[in-house]
Amino acid sequence: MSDGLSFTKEKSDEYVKVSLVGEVDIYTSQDFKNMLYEVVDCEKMNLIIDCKQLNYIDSTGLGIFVGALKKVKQYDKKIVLTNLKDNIKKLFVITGLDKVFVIE
Amino acid sequence: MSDGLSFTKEKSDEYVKVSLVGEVDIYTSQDFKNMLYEVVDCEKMNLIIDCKQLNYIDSTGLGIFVGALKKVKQYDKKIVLTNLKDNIKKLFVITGLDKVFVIE
Amino acid sequence: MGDTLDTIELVLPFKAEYVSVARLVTSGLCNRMGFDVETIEDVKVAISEVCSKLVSIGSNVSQCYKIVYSVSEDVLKVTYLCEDSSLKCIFNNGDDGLAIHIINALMDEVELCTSNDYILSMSKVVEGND
Amino acid sequence: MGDTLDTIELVLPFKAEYVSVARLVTSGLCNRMGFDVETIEDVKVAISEVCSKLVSIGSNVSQCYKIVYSVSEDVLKVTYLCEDSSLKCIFNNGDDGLAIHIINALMDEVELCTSNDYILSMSKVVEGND
Ligand SMILES: Nc1ncnc2c1ncn2[C@@H]1O[C@H](COP(=O)(O)OP(=O)(O)O)[C@@H](O)[C@H]1O
Ligand SMILES: Nc1ncnc2c1ncn2[C@@H]1O[C@H](COP(=O)(O)OP(=O)(O)O)[C@@H](O)[C@H]1O
Repeated sequence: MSDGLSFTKEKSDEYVKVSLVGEVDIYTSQDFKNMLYEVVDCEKMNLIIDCKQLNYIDSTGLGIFVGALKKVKQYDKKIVLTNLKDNIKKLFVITGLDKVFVIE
Repeated sequence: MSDGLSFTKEKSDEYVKVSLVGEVDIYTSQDFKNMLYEVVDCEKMNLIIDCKQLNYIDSTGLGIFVGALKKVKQYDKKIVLTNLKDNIKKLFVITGLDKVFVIE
Repeated sequence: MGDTLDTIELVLPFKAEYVSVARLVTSGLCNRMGFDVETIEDVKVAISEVCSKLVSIGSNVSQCYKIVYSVSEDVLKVTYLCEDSSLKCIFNNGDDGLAIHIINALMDEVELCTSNDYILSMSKVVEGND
Repeated sequence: MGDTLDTIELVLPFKAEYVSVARLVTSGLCNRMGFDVETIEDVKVAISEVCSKLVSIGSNVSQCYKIVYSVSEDVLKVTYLCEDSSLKCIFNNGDDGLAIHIINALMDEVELCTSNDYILSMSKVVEGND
């Protein structure tokens, strides 16, 4: 059973890549928010979020992505989302957030 | 999500092999019983039941195995159960049915 | 599943850790009803949005809320109830733009701010079910 | 999950197709409570045995039965209830030998044929939970 959320961080010269495994929902959102905002504020780099193993997200999680985006923009950086599953990409399209993020 | 039950049948000169995929519970048990008893009664051969992809079984299913065993014994044949997952093997041990079936 | 309406009820505490249980029940029921995999994911999200909102509001009156799943041949209707009658228009268009948008887009019928004694209801039709 | 007791209720029709929903809820709760994978499978079987039996008996009085999951720090207690008070000693040692045997072996405490107003209850302790 997939449950909870874990993430790994990888750094290069040009970006930080965060890979998500599991579910971002209201239960896991506080941890996720803390982790993501810390990465953004500490690294001040372009951020790649790998969603290959992200199985579930809802508006709680999307709101955190938007919050992170506002932060990176303060540092003139961007967020790239990669490997989104179809059901998750659909949520970005529905909410118009596919035009706000770079989705690859 | 694993749900329901499907089965495939394979025949050689010496035995019929039935492979189970999914769950045997009260919902799927009637179909399972019909299928298994028909194989036993029509083929009158040794029966191998491959449980590699059997994820769940409870007493409803065990009772059907026992019923099938009684039938094959009428024809002087045997039932061999193969590739049982640990949680399923445990049920055979608990109920003492591991001594009634040949488990490989 | 016959023509008759089956009713499944799930009562959950106002706690974030149990929202995933609502998703599990939703998966199981949608699966049985023959929804395709993509639609099941959609319904899970919609139901989860409502649970998350309820959990984030909480209640001083009640420990828990109830989800009623009404299953018929080709429609899943989901109704939310709580003893706490102050839980009524739980979404507001400003802060909850994303959530409302998602729920409306993913479900076939959504009734927010009802005049009934439930909090809200929404339903989804099984497509291509001959 | 704190020291307080959380209560989750699931109401299911007396129909075989919904027994798997009880298993899903069980998985979700056991998972959250930190049971290991093997134990989760065991608890699913035990809970399913009771549901199957209830479904096979059915009721003339009530459409449904209720499963109450009481979650505390390290114990899951599961209680079955139904409006139909004739549902009492649902297992009998003859025909249901396998089922009773399995339930007793897999759960830590089992109360069959209670003098209380529920049908039965059983519980499982989370091991090695520091
Ligand atoms: N379509 C959109 N495009 C860009 N930003 C949006 C869109 N919809 C909502 N937002 C922003 O996303 C953030 C989170 O939205 P939402 O989840 O509705 O609010 P909250 O997290 O406050 O409950 C808010 O800052 C909101 O302004
Ligand atoms: N330990 C055992 N060894 C061999 N056979 C058993 C054992 N326990 C039960 N049985 C047999 O398995 C069959 C199914 O058992 P059970 O599920 O308890 O009954 P039923 O299917 O009639 O409800 C019965 O024929 C019973 O005699």
